Amino acid sequence: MRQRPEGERTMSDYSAQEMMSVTAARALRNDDVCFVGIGLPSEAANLARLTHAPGLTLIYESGTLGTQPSVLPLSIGDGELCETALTTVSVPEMFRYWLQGGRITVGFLGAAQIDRFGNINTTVVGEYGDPKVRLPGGGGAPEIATSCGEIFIVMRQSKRGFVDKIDFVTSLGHGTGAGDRERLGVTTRGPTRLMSDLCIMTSDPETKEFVVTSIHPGITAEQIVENTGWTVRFALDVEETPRPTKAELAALRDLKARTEAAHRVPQTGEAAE
Amino acid sequence: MRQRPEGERTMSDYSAQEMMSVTAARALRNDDVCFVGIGLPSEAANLARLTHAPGLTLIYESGTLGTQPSVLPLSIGDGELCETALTTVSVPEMFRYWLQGGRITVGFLGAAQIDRFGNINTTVVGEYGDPKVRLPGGGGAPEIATSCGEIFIVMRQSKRGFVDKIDFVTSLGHGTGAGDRERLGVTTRGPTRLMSDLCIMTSDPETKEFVVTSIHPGITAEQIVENTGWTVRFALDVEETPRPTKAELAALRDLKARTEAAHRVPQTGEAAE
Amino acid sequence: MSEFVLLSEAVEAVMSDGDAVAMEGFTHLIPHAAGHEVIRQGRRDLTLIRMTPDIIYDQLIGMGCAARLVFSWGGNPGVGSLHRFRDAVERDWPIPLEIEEHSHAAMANAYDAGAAGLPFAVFRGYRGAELAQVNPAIKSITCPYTEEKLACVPSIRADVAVVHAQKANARGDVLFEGIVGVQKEAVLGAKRSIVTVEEIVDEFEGTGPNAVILPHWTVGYIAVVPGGAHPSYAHGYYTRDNGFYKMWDEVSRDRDSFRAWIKQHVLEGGPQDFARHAAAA
Amino acid sequence: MSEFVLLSEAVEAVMSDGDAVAMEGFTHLIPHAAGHEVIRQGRRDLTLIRMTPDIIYDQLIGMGCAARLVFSWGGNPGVGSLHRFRDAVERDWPIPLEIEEHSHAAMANAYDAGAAGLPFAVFRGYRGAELAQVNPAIKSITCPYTEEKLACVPSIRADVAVVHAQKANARGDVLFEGIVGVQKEAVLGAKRSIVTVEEIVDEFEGTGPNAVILPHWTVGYIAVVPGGAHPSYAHGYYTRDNGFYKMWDEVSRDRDSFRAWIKQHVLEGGPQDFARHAAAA
Repeated sequence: MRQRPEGERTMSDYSAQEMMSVTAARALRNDDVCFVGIGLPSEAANLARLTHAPGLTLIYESGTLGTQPSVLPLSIGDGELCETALTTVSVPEMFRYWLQGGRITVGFLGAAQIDRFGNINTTVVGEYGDPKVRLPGGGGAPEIATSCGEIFIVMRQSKRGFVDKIDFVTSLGHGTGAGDRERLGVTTRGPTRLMSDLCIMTSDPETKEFVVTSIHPGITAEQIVENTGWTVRFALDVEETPRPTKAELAALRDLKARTEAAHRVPQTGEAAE
Repeated sequence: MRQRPEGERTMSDYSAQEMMSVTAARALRNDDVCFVGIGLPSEAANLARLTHAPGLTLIYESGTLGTQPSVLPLSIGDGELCETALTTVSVPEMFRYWLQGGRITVGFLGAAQIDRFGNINTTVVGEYGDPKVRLPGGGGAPEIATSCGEIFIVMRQSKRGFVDKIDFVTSLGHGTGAGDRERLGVTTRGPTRLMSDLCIMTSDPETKEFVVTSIHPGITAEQIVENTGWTVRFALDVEETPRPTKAELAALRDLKARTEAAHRVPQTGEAAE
Repeated sequence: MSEFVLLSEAVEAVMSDGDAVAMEGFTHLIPHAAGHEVIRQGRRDLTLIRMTPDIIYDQLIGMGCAARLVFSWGGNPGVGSLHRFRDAVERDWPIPLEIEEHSHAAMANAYDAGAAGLPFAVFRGYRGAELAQVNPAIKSITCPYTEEKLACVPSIRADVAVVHAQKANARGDVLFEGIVGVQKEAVLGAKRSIVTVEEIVDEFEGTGPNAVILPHWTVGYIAVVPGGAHPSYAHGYYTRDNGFYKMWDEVSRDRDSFRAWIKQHVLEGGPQDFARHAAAA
Repeated sequence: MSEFVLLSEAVEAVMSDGDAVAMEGFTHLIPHAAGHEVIRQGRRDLTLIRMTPDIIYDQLIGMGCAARLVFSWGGNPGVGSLHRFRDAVERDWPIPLEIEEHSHAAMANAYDAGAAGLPFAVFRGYRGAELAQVNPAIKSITCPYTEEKLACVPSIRADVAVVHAQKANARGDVLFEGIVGVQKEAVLGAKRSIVTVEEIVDEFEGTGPNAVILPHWTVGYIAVVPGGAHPSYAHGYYTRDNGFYKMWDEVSRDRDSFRAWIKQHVLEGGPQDFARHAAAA
């Protein structure tokens, strides 16, 4: 997914994007073993590791176990992921022994489209056989969604992304509601939290529907309703999300500055080949 | 299997055991990839590598690919096998990618009992559920017998080992004769040659029965008949096996001397723990 | 038994129109130089197999080499869409592209099963995933012990595997290290193979803890192409040219700029150009 | 999450009478010290799982710890029979031993499937082999694509895996190298695990090209037992005590000499003895 320009929703001293990343990072615990998707999940997971969760284990599907990159990888298999990993395994081993083996506590995913039950589409907009927009596809997500202990989702909130009905179920969330995962033989918890640039949603223990449990500072309930394609529900005791701390912001900005410097397009005129 | 003391069948300037090892070694070609059983097969395979087949690739089921030990290993996983290997893989990978993957041209096996069709017993003497002698079992052999391009067998010839009916089919040879392997869905050639201390037997292309095609110098057809538990057949044009050359004998004796020195029980009195 | 040849000779020798071809490399060690050679030799009607058909397959698809794509994630990593892939799927340009789409878990298992000489792979996957409804290759199988229903897919056993590695030795053994992906499985599962390497060495020394070695008797043709993975990278030799991936987004958006780029850099180029590109990255 | 404890504490914490226990090590890195601790603690009714139940299991069987053995090759490598194993199977001494017998390929695949979280393993095996007729755990399954009939076995997922490794670091990550066998699979497939190690190091440095690392979050208890694999060996630390294997043939032939040996070296010994034995080997 293309990201909107930074600062679009800038607040007093941090951007909405920063609020989202910080909030997403906080969801991870020090002893989690996290299967990390590229992009926003990777940013959040690395921020967690650099702040409150130094013991967090990061796993990228390229085979790197316990990796500690100093900058955010552009791809799922950047060289630094391997260089800083505890160990690197083959891709079949990654998916067989590590993901399917049930050793991952959290799968951290993004999405193009999501519905109220955390089902994810990253395959097509339109019909599968006659797509309006052909997206990259599922990659690791279909089995991440069912094999990890639970799923966290981070994505920017908009009516286009948060839809009443996704065009294609790339990765199972809670299906059509409570009991669907069990009926499909899935024993993991599925999507439990969604962190956006507006709020935190939590999967309702009864209905499995995402409900807003925390609203970011300066955001109104109306903004959330306007940017959600389904009739969004709010918890009775909605909280205000704590603002990013100075330390969180500093760590995130350092990480992004290092990343930008490392990935800058060389200024050699023609990028050859 | 315990081996009889060396030199029991000593001839002019070499032993029957040496004749067997040299003959077995000659069966291997320079470009073979050989899955090596411990004991006599290992002796023959290493002798081949040290004489006419320096390009021979040796594989032991412990995971060592392209190993070049300077002494014969006592076990299938001696440290030197790993130290001198091109690469070492896990045991599951060995059996999955390398053996089952169909990459091995020759499986080199020994046996406790064998029948005229090259079926092998290394499991029990007597009834499986009430064994007279419980042997170690199949180990890698059942799948070596069906996954390698062809099977060579080396074993000392005796009525006790070369039997009319083996007590247990640990590893498939040609079953009850031509067509059995195909009926079982096996596409490899199975046992093609058997090298003993008396002769070379070759699997008859029509009947698949082992027939004597070469007799070692100084051995009579009667001796072979006496030491075979089935009514053994001889090819029309039985040859005399060429005697070991000086170079072959020297290489074999060097190898065995090095091996004996390396594996000698330490003379520290009590072998502790 | 491996044989050292020129890249052009290797492609001529092993790849025919209509072949199923797996050019692998999971972000790392992607055989770009070999992909260009396939374009230059004008192969047609290929079934292209690859977990992550990124730029290398975008180029082959845009040049009409592929009739069919077997894949699990088709994007420009960290950048966005593959425009030539999308143009083929969405608008049949330059020719229609049939797709067989999987998840990574399915393809990783299918490569594993291919290397293991099995006809199919069993895994716990596709539960609640709609791909299982649109891809008839995805079936299910019941565990004879627990009655659990599991997914299965056909194993991947390509006609030709094409990979890039760091080193070969004089005997033709091949060494990969760093992120090793599914290249070993792709080669072991394939009927024939081409390996491009950075260099030939006497001995494999100082190899890292997750080195993968393919013995010479499992490898087909080896061609020395320094820089042959560019704009991907070769661990220990050169880094990923992230700028190129971003640049490709612009070049490939437009059919004409894409063709102009291919003409200049592929049709009028050759494997000897890659060392320079990799050095500049 | 791994925890450093004494070997006796580890065995007490994770192993109960009746457990299915896989002590693995393919010739190399066999956890002998841990096996002795199990004998000292007098565990009973164990199901012992191991591809190559050599001396370590001969000792456990001879002391009556095992009710059942799952195995694929039961001999004294390079020497001959396992006399205690034979005495149990042939003459029910000291107690009857039920056996579930497989081929190496079957058990290697079963460990692989266990590590992969699958309930069963599919492989091309047991064709024409009589074990398939005497072991009801061996079944067959038909490929949904090719109709080929393949063998299958239940995966191995022990209650407790026990292995020996060269090193742990302070965080409790574990490193094996040399011949790595099926230890990774045994640990990943098991509910609980004990790892004995030669030493604790700050960093894993200079590791060989086929090192296997188990992250701390996959390992249960770690006990430092230098020499803990003797008379097996630890690549880079000490060599195989071939003399011991030959000596065992004599000691274990006779029930009384076996029991005397166990009394002296196991019941009245401890893990601290192993460093000395390994150094003398």
